[in-house]
Amino acid sequence: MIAIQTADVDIGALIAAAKKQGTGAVVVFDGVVRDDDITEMELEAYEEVAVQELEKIAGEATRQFGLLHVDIIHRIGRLTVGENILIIVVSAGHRPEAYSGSRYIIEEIKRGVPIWKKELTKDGGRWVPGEHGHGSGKSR
Amino acid sequence: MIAIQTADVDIGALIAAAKKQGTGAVVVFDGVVRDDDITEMELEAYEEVAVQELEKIAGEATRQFGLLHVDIIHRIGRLTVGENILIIVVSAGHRPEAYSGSRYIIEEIKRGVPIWKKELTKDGGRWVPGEHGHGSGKSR
Amino acid sequence: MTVKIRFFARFRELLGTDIVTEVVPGTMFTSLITTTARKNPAGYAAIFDEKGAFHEFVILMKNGKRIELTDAAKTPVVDGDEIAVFPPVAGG
Amino acid sequence: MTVKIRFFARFRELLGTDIVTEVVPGTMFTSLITTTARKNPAGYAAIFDEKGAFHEFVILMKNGKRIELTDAAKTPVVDGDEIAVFPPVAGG
Repeated sequence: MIAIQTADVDIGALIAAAKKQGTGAVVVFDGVVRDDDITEMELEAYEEVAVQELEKIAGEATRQFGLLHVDIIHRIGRLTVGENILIIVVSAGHRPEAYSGSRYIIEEIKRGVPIWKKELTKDGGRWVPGEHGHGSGKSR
Repeated sequence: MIAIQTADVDIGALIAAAKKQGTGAVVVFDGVVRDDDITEMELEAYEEVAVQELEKIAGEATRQFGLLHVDIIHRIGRLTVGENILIIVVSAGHRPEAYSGSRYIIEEIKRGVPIWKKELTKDGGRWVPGEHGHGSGKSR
Repeated sequence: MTVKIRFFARFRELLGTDIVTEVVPGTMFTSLITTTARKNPAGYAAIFDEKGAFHEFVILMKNGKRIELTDAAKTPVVDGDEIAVFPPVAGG
Repeated sequence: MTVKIRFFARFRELLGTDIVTEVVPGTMFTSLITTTARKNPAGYAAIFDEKGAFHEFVILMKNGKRIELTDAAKTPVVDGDEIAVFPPVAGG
């Protein structure tokens, strides 16, 4: 399941569904709204392009690390501290592939998927600067 | 929660509980009984020592990677294909620490915690050889 | 002919989004965005520098495909194009 | 005086476990395990080589603390000790 959505997901159910034949390891990454003196976070995406990019990243991770299953759910809209922002679930035969595949996916998302975050504070808000000066996967 | 037990756990509930103040990333490792032509797997532990070792590993991971929360649940007894063997849940402020802390914990468990696995097959069974020729953390 | 301009994040806050606009054939990418951004000085300054060139961090897309900043001045827009203009991404 | 011997995994299958045994004061670690393992040739062969030395992969513990194989012949057991003997670990 690759999705950009406002709704949260049931991570336990995703893990159960990720246990395809041959699975020996499942790795979950759950990115959470951190309490950096903010009240809430507002997330925005260029949805059609973002979903395409996530699908491309999932496909590349599957090929490169021999993953058996990949879920990427990136939430948008308004989220409070502690809420899930991004959930990545991968399964593989063995742990090195599962860890590496999961890490590859999050780094690629940070690098090139058109999603933006605004931290809302008591005084207003600030857009979170990207970790990469440029950032849309199309020019890779 | 550090435990050696026969019962399974609710990973979703562990993730929710791992979101301590300051958490920006949760990483879950779920080791699963793989379908290597086996019927079931039988796990055995030197329980008192294994729990001590897991606690030591959790403490060391917390210090080394600044983790905010660590759960390690290692199951024993008889498990079927697809069942959870080992669940590691860690939280941290940022993803590099969460991934590295999680990986450190699994590698240390493989290296030195007195737990053994026997794969039960149609023809009998075979003890799974350890990944490390020696293996109990005490001599580190 | 009409094209749609989508700004995101900070650019959207300053300039709005999903702006459907009439353009004459032969209009280039850069000039379309320049004209549109001029409606709000802060929006213009967010995207262009004092010489009128794109800030190097600005990302442009045409129908979901990246357009290099250096190509934008000589890339024409055509009827039905969806143009996207946004700051560096920060997902995850 | 009594001590308890715990074998694990393959060693347990061959020799049993939680073996509470009477020992005379001054009994060394190695001789206690040797005597106990002799009850089953396959169990003995799993732990000791043909010269009667521990296989290098064998792990020994006394009250939850690792004992080096090279120290075991000169380490006495005392009343109430829990001795553990096991093959390489394979958890996770």
